[in-house]
Amino acid sequence: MSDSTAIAHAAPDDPHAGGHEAHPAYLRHHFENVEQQADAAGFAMWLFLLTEVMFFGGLFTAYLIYRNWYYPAFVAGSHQLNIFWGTLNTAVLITSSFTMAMGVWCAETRKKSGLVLCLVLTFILGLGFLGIKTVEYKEKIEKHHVPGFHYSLNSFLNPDSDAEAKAAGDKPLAPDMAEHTEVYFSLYFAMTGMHALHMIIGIAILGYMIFRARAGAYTSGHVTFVENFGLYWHFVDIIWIFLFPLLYLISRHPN
Amino acid sequence: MDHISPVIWQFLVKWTTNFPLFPPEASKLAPQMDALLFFEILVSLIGLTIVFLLVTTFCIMYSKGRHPVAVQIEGSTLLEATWTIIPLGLFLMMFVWGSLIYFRVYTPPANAMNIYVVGKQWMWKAEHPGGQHEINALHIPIDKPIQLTLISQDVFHSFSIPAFRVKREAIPGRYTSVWFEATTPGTYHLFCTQYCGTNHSAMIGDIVVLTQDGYKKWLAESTSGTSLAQNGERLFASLSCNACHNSKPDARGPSLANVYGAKLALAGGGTVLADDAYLRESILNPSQHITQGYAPIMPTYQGQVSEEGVISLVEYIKNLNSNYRIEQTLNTTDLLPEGEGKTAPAKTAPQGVVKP
Amino acid sequence: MSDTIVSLPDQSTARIPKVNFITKENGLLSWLLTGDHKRIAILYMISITFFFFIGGALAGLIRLELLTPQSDLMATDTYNKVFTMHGIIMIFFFLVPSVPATLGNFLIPLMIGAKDLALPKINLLSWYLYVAGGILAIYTMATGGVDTGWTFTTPLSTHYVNTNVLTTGLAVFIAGFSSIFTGLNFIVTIHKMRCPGMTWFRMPLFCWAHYAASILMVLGTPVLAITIVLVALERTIGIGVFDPAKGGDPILFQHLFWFYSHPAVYIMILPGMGVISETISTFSRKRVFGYTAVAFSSVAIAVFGFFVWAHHMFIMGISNYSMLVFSLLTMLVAVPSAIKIFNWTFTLYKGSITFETPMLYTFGFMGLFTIGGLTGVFLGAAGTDIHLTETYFIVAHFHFVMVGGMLMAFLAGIHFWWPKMTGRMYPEKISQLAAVVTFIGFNLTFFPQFILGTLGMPRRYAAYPPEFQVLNVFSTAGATILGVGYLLPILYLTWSLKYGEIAGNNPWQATGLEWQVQSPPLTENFAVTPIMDHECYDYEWLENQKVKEVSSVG
Amino acid sequence: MTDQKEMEESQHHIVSPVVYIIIGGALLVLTGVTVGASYLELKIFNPIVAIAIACIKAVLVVLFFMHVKYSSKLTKLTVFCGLFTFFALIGMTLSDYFTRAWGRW
Repeated sequence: MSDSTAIAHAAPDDPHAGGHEAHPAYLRHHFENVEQQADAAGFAMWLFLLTEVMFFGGLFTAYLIYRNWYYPAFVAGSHQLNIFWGTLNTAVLITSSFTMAMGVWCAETRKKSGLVLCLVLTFILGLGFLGIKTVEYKEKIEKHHVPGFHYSLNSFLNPDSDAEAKAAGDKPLAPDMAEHTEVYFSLYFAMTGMHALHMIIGIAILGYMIFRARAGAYTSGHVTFVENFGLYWHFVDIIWIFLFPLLYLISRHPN
Repeated sequence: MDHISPVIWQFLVKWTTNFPLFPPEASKLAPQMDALLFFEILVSLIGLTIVFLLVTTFCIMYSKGRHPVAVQIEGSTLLEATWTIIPLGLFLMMFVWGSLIYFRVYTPPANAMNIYVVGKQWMWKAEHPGGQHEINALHIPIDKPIQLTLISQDVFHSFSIPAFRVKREAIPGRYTSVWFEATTPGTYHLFCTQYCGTNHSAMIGDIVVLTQDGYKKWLAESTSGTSLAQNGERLFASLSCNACHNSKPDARGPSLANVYGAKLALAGGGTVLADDAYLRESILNPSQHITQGYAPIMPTYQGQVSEEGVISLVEYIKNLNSNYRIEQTLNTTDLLPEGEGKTAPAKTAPQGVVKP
Repeated sequence: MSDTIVSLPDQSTARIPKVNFITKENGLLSWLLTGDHKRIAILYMISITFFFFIGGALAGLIRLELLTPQSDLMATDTYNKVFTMHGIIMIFFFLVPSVPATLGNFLIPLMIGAKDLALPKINLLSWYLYVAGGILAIYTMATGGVDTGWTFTTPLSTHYVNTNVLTTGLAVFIAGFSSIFTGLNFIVTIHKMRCPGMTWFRMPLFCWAHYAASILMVLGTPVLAITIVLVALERTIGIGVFDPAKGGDPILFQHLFWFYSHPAVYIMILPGMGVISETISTFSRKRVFGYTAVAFSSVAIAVFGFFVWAHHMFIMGISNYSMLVFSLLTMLVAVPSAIKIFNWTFTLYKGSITFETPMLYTFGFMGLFTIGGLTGVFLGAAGTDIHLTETYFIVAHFHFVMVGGMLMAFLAGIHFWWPKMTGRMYPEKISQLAAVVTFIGFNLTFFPQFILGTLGMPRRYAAYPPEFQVLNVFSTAGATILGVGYLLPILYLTWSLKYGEIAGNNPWQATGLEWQVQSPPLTENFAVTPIMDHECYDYEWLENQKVKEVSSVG
Repeated sequence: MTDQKEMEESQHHIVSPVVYIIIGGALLVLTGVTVGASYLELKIFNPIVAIAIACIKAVLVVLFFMHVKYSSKLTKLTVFCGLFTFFALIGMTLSDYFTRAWGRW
């Protein structure tokens, strides 16, 4: 493929070969110019984000239906989540989004060390988010709140025996409603799990990008990759912005 | 040749003797449905003929031999409008007509006789109010509206009677209903049309339409001794429902007399019509259907009562016109032997009773 | 049929151009690592044909089993697996990628004057995903198959069957991503890569149709992906989202599944409609009647296509209100198809029509698609839907649309662009025979199924009441003829690769940009970036072009 | 420098870091606000406020971090298309669930 690229460019009758003095090395052969290439890549990224929106759309639909059906179960389930960790995690993710945006700016203004710094910060904050998520998951596993694995209704039938439920002032749920907390936790794990999966993919790409950024790959005018990754990272942030109130903040007020 | 000809012969015999092209119309609804069907076929034929005639005419008139140079035409707004508006109008007619029939099929009249049907892999089980059970068969009288209340015990099934032009999905966890009024005595096909696993194609049966007298005779012959409501009563007692729903002044549960068909005020606000679906839900997911003035203390019977059991309970509650029956039930509770399937004939035992 | 528009170069002197995308590089690796959209299209064509014949063989088994009322050829379990795999392979591994991934891939850049699709590597990735999904599907078939039906209905698929639901789901999931990437690539290419002068309304209708289908692919497929993920979670750890026993709602699965799977039928048929627009214009030497109407009807189908999914659920107990809304919208989505059919018909008016093979397939498409579309209205009207749904009427309806429509269009397209793809003509007489055989075989196979459905014969039945046998025998007999009709092209097209006549640049005297370059095209498509200075389907421009060429050469 | 100027013209607007800092700060503040609001008794307005704040945050991220405010019409249209289909899925599905309570007609 690379051979054919070279030949196509060398072709003397290539009309746009004369237009610019020289093509940047990153211009793929089938594009007319850098602008078209960047435009196309950015647009493709947006389309990909649309598919992601629809992917999470299915989960949000399920969430809304069951939240309406089993509201008390969702409230009780929500009270099992640690609001401190949740808020902290939101802050961590928003900050990482900010550092990512700064990273894009650094790439655009060709500040290599700034870009590397921003990417490293984003990387660390992303890992921090996952670390906190792990702590939260661990709590759930310890309390048998993972659907399908010895799921325990104890926190919902006897809220007084459960620290979180007691703190939130929960009253015991009716037995059938208590069973439906499993649906809440199914959605909790499906939604945060899918989100975490996107984070993991993002962090892996970030690692690769740090490596490349140190070599100066993104600070010579070709910022498309950084920009597009930024779009992805912000999108993942937006998903969490919605997951946080939907999962953590259901009726936190007393009674 | 000798060994082929019988096959062909057999085929010809079948062709001439057993080759229906249109299903029998055996319900009051069938002619109405067919009227729409014929209208749709007519429109399709006309549409198809128009396209066919136009294409053939153009192909003959403007073939390269006859018409060597094409005349370039941009299009015609008038024509575009014509073939947008006319099909749209026809389709909208079908939409209105179709919706009317849909409502007719799925809105049972008030005086309909209710038969419960439970679908499970891979059989249909019908429960008549009189306690008659049948498997993969349904006996019904002519000239009487019959309502089927359908539910599935496992996967999606679909109860289809082509001769009546009705079909309804039997869904796990929810009652659905359909009704019809048979007009011609005879035996018709019953199919499960929703794919439901290995023996999907064996989940078939017979709809036997009898005259009114014939139906009475059949009812008498196949009676099981206890009616559905009586089965429900037994279950009611063995599950100790009457410990709370006993209509005493200090009862923990509401009185169930005359509850069916009433508008109930819910604890969370709002009212609900106590129909079959509501009664079923209240047994299985009680906390969402608490009536005003009562606490959500009722345990769930999910997993403890089979769908047949729920049906007999619902039928029992439906027929509760006074508290007298409940009191009677209360009195007989102690007399019931454990595992009450023993007393009743095996055929009629409610299957769901596991733990009281 | 002596009249023809085919104008081939002098066979004694004509040669296939020495430098073209096929001869550019040699060796298997140069194909497997290519970024060239034309080579990827050829890879897709080979793999799709492979899956088509697997799906077709399974269809043959189904028809053989249904020859007799008893389930005697195979056990019901086997039959269930066979029709499930038939559905999955035909839908996800043949119909969805057929026209877009082969013809669309090959032609969209050529038609809009671009050198390649916008994202060649993603394009190659999408082929690899397709192959990975396909291999996984074959693997599941080899290791016991799956018997849920292609619709994966819960709770059957999650709790009640013991077959390879997970691997099949994964196969479909992967193939779904392949389709997302193809669609994404097309949208970006059509937006960003058009050559100078190629405005939206100078684009061939083929591109419009693919654009509309791509929107559906990009926005619909992810919903299927998440649905499959939820089914997998339900099956493995029992999360309860679709399980009525845990408070879930199996109808929700139906909503999410059909949110993709209804638009999916438009993903399948729209590209076929694009092919028909091209062939009918070329063989009647005329601009497509009502170009804008046809273009916008594609987009209208794409938009309305998202709002009709619940018509698959009329008898499952959706609310009455929803029934009204979805039934009404279904009626609306039928109109653009009618507009297209009439516009194609009137394209013939005052044309100069010839009857080469692609045109015969086109006529086949128009007849069969009209029947398929109109019977769809029977099912959109809620009343008759009750009687006809889940019977062989449905089977006949979607086979008329998918096989009668899409496959006819696919074959029309393959024959039409065969000279462009390979540089050689297919043999005309035998291919005309194949087109006629296909048409006859198709009608004999599927028309009796409309009657069977009206009689009430349910779909997915391994055994059926004996009075339905005669019609089933007809259907099976038709299927054998249809099988011949599909085998013939494979044989003569392969033959033509070596022995076909040299086609030259533009054997059909067609106007599209793809016909103005050499056949097979160069790797970079155009030696000089073309400038579109005329409307598409402008046959006068083509005449002038020819005159100019002659005068400049002379 | 000419190269950079050309890039600015041909490609896109470069958002100044000040904007990022303001937006990042606003997002953190809004996070605090939404947590606080969940502890107030607002009846049915609790979820509405929570979703409204989440929407504001998302819009800020989309407009500034993701540069949609400075992007072409096509990008804006793309975002709109995504939201439209997203709401079609949710709205049309939920319309079935909510109208089931209307019962038989």
